[in-house]
Amino acid sequence: MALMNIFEGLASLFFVLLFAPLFAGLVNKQKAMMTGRVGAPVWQPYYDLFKLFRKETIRAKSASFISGLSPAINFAAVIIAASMLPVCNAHPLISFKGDIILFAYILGTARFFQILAAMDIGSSFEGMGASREASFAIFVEPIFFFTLGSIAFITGFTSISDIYRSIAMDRMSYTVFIVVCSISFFILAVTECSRMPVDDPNTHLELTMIHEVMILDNSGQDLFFYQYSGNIKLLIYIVLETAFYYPLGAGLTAVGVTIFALNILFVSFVLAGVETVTSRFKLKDMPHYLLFAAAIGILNLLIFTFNK
Amino acid sequence: MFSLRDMFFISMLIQAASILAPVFIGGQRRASALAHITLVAGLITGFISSFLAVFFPMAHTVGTGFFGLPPEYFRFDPLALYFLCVVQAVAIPTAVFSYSYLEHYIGEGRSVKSLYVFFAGMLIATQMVVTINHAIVFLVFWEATSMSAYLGMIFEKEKKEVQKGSFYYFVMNHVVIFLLYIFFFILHRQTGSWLLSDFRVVTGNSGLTALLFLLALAAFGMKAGFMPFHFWLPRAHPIAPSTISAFLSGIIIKLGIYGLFRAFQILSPAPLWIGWLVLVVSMITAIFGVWYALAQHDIKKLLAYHSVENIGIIGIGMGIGFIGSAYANIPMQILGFGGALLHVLNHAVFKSLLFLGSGVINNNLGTRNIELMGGIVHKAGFFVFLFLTGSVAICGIPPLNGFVSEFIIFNSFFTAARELKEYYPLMMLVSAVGLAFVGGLAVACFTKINAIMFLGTQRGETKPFHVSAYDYISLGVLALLCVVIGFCPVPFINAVNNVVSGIVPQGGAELLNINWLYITVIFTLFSAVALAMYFISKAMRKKFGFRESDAWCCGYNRLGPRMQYTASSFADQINDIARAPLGYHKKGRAGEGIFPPSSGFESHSADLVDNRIIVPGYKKFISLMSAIRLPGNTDIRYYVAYILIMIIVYSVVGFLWH
Amino acid sequence: MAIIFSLTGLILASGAACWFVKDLKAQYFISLFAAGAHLLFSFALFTGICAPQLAFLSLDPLSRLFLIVVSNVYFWVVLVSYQYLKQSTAKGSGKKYYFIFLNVYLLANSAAILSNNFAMYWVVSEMTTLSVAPLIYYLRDEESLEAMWKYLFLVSVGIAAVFIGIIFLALSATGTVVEGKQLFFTDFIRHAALLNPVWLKASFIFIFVGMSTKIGIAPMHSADVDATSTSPGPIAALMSGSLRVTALVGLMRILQIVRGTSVYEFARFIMIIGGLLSIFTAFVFIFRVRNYKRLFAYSSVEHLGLIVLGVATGGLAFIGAMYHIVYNSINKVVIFFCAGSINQKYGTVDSEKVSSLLENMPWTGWIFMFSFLAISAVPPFGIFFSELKVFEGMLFSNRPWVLFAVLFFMLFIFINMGRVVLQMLYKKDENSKVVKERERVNITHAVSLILLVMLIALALFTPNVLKSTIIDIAKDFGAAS
Amino acid sequence: MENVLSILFCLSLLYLALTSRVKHCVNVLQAQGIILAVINTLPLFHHFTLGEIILPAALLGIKGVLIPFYIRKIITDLDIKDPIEPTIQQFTFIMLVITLMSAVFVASGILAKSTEINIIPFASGFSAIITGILVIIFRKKLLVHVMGFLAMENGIFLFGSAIAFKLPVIIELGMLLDIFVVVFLMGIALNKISTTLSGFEAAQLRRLKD
Repeated sequence: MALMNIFEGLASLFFVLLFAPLFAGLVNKQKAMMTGRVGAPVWQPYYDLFKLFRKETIRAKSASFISGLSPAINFAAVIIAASMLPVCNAHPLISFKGDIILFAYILGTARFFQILAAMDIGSSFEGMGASREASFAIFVEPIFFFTLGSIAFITGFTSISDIYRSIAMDRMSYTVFIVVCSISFFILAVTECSRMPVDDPNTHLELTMIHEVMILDNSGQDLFFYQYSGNIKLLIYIVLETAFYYPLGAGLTAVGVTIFALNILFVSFVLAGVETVTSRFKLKDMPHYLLFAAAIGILNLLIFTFNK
Repeated sequence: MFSLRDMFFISMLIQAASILAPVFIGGQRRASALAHITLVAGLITGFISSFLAVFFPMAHTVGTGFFGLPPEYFRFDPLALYFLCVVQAVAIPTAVFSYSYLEHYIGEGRSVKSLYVFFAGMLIATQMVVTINHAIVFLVFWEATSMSAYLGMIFEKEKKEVQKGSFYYFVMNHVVIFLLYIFFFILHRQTGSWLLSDFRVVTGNSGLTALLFLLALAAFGMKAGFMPFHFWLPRAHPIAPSTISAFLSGIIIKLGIYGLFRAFQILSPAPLWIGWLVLVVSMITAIFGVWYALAQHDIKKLLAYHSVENIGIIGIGMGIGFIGSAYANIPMQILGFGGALLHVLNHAVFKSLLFLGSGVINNNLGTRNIELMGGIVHKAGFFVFLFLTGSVAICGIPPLNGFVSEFIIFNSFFTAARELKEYYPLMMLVSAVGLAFVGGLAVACFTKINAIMFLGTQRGETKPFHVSAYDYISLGVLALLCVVIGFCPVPFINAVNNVVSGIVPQGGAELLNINWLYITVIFTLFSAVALAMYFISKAMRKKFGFRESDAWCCGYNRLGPRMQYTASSFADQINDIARAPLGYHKKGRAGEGIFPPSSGFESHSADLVDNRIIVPGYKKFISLMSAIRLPGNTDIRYYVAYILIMIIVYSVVGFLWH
Repeated sequence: MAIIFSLTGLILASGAACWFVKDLKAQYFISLFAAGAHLLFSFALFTGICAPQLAFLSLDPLSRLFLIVVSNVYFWVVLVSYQYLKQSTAKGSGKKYYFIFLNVYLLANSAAILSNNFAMYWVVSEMTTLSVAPLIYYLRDEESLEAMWKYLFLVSVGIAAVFIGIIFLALSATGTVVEGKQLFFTDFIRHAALLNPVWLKASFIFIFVGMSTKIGIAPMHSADVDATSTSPGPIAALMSGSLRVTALVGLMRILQIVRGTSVYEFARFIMIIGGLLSIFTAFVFIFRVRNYKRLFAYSSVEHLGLIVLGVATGGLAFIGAMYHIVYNSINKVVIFFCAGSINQKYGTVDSEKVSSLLENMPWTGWIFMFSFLAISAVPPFGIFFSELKVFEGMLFSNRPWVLFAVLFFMLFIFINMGRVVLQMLYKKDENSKVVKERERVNITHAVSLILLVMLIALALFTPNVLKSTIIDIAKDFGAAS
Repeated sequence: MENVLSILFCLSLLYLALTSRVKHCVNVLQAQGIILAVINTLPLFHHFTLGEIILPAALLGIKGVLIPFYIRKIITDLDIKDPIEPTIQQFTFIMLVITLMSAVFVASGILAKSTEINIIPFASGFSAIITGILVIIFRKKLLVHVMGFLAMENGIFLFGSAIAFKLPVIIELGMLLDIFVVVFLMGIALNKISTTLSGFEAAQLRRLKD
């Protein structure tokens, strides 16, 4: 049994590692199609990553060891986070009581080093990005706890996979609760993964970038790790988002896997759709947007708690 | 076979002997060396015994008294031993650091003997405070700790800010001692004994228990720096010499926590509302502590506010424990108190690391304003690495020790929600969100200071940066402790569990039941992956080429130090959210027109309690008091008239007296 | 018997010798010898080594304790006097009469403390005022003249009020066995229950108010503050450390009589009013005092107020107050020595003109600092322990609110005193007039250090004889538990 | 006889309150001193002892002769002007004194019921005390303060003689001596004050303040 669990976990991890760039490509492709372009092939992220891996690394003169350390730590953190994912309701590699906290915090570690690495250059562009990242990040963990954490507090389960397993859409109020949670979580995912309307991944103006500007001076393997971690992170959040709907039938059976895949596709579609129809918010308004997400979570929770 | 007590007393004697060195030896350097060697030897002696006692608990012999103090005046229960161990663990690196720190002053030609004497006195008195069992003697050593810290603090007394800051500390101590008087008097009256271990409150007297709890909270809370009593920390810490401020922040404010634990032992179970009070106050303390920190530019002031934050986190754990005790819920108490206790150790370790680091920076650059720093990483990479370790730890992010204690506190939230049901899940969720928010702000804050101080290039004039071997040793030991507790928490958890079972006698295995092996494995895995990736990319760089160039700046290629992002700008967006409570205000001038004049931006934060309540309140009070005039305070006729008046007044009183 | 007469003779002779011998140093040694002899005598008396029996002398624990307190203060003051006079630049005949009046002072004080008779107490008590007045006028300047006038006048009026009180006391004895006899304390105490309460009450009021001028209980404290703040350091120490103690004896005596009667509660009440008023006055005035000697004079008002409060509260507070008398007098001596030295060096009593003491006068500065800490009740100095007892006693008395008021006032007294003192110690030197020469250790520093050590030692290793004496006093006042 | 003298004493007090000339005050004091001496001599008519004549003699010597003489000397030496310089209207002052005096007499009458006291000397003495204090409070000249103080002391002596209470002669003498020394010192101080501060008014002693 334990061996089986480990196997499932490893498989999930590999799934995430393997398909992360594909998912990013998928979203981009859909986005392009929605805006009436042909767009790059869905495999494009793989090509990019492969190319980056083989490129010469150029670093700023003012960079220090942080610049070298940060991509590796980022990547490691993302991998640890990925191994806690209940992909398709499978048993994750890492699952223990309280791993929800570890999940939130290990991404914090990644963020910590990424911000540092951005500031490492001493350029004001990176500083801008880092500052924005830091200020949005303070809302990320609270929202995370308002969504996924609220379920944990209600059900008493503290492991991500257990939390998702406990979700059952048998009662109306609970279903509504879960749906609103998932919406809130979607906003979180958008923020965390620097997608529209928080951040425009395709912008070309340094002054308006957030995530992109932080890695402005990275190239070669450093950039490879950043990009790859970014892709993985996106998939992680998407999997967590879809996991709210596992009760619809996702599981380690043929049907279950199909449902899971459809789920993922659907979310990618929504993501692309949102990115197409919205424009980026003003940076000043961003905290309000995030607070809005938090407020949804709180309201939802209040309604749920007192509606018994 | 000698007992723990003997070891302790021997160590105290050795440490006390170290004070003799500066008194009897003329040369500053020789005196300093000898004194520090003796001090460290004494501390290590003590540490070995307390370490063994904490980590390998066994029955202790009752042992002997000390210096005329009878044996029952000392108390070596797990709580005392734990705090003793924490104190000594931090004191050793601080003492090592103190040596090179004093060297620096000796180099400047200052007399440092007094500083050493007060430093050593502070260490000794602190160790006594946590082991003393007699209320009056406790007060004596409590005050001795405070006073020696105060006297050390005024080392650079000619500076105005030193005078002000130390005075805050001075007054705060006086208030605390007044409150403690009353606290102990009442307990003494209740039991007729002065021994802390004998103190009891008659069960059922809830009014008295509440009163005592409030007194303890006010007194110990003020020492610890809970809001709104935190105002003295950001005033007092920046101005003290780094050895003092490291110890002050790492240990002395924990004496407040120690006192709260003792108070709880005496008064338990806590009333429910006390638990909630502690929890809410701690939450506010934690959030605003870190937020205020974010708005600071003075490195030591910033760290002082972080101490406030961490005291808040410790308080959150205690609050959960108190609530647990009100419900007689064992798991909550164990997790809450356990988290708080472990965080006491953790905070002591990383906060002293950071304060000592700030001392090194201050000595080298001669400023505490982080806006003037930058680029230190290119001069002292390893030093930055050590400081960074402390920063990661204090943010509570994996894989270092800060995470472990916060993890326990999060677990206590979950436990509370699970065990108590009702509206608790909601409340605990809010608490968890608050704690997460604190974590996010801490990340922002520490990325800010690390980035601004160390990375990029030096702002202002360039100075050589020298870190002595002693600095490396002391910082290294502390950083290592951060890593060890983070990666291998089990022995520490065992120790804490042992202490907690002293506070919660019913006992329980909640702390041990957390799967700590997972943490160890995951952290190892995490570091392994990170290292592997680091080396892979290194190898790839060799393979595919590597070069350095100027940073990208939209084609502009004369990026100067002044163009770097500043701390004010970095934190502006976050501070802007809470402008009112932070007293956050900025002055900015944007250049406009074709030939813009020079533009600038600065931001300041004014502590709400300090600047809105204490300073104006005190001023108002003074003017009010100055307005009171006894007529004719200078005229002899009035003097005589007072005699007549008082005779008449007293006669009237006497006439009306029944 | 013989020992007392010979001691009196010795002091008189010493005073007379000072009159005839013109050399200051010789006067100093003669007076020092007398002071030493007196200290030995009081010590012997205190420890019970010698116990003379004289009808008109009271040798109960109270007298013995107060005598050693006064004698102790006096001895150290004489010891440092020569050094002070040598450095003093006072003009006029101040130095000439200094030691003569000191000797008279000693005699008068000892007589006042040991007297067993109200009338005699009154006479010698007035004599202490008379002997100290010229000493206040030592500096021969306008301020000291004014202070001397005020002190002399006010205390004389006050002591006249005491006399009225004494007459009332005599009246209260009408129709009892005590009537017509000499005004012996012991008689009155023994037959206290027989006394007429109305007259006794009046008597207490008059004695309390009259004595307040000398003890420094508000609002009759002004002259005391004026005098203490303008007199030279050693004399200020003497006034703060011993003269007030002597005056306290009178109050204690009448309280001892009143204790056994129905007036006791009333007496306690007005003493509490007086004590609180004193602390309150110190609290109010300390907000604007810039003259540091005045500051400590107010501190004396505060502490004497606390002592009166402790005595009035009774029980543990009474015992605390007794300890407080001992510690406070020692502490005040050190403080006023320092203030005197500072005054000599800087030539000003304005605290804002004194700066960087720790640099300019490291010895005095540090001693000053520690004496300030001591008076602020920082352990291990004695005041801490005595205040602790007083506070505890107050908290569990029937008037716990007194404690809260006292703590509130004392906190702000501490804050304001701290502001001034620390500012003097630390503030960067802007006063270039001060001669920047390394301060050398002199006898004042040595004495101050000895006294500080004494202050700690007495607290940490309280001699049994002190303990038992205080317990005995408490028993006499019905305050022993 | 004692009562008659006491009433005389009271009248002298009224005059003290009424007069606006310093020299008259001295005269009043002298008269009071003599009255006191006479009152203290009265018991000797019944029962004469040599030892007890010392006290009246000393009273007469010190209060009746020495002190007035000394004060007069001060007045001439320092050239003190004659007006006493009151701070309130004389009329008000007199009313105040008379009111308080009546109050004292009434109070003494009440008190005498419970205790055996000689009302008139007692009340006169007490009146003197109050008048003395009032004189101090409401006069500017320092010398007049001294005289007020002396009136107080005189009152106390009268007061003391009103009760059946005998103190040892030595103590009574000590008191007299004390009073003399006080006055003597005050005289010296006044002398100094006139040279250093060039004035004799209480308002000039205002240097000591917070």
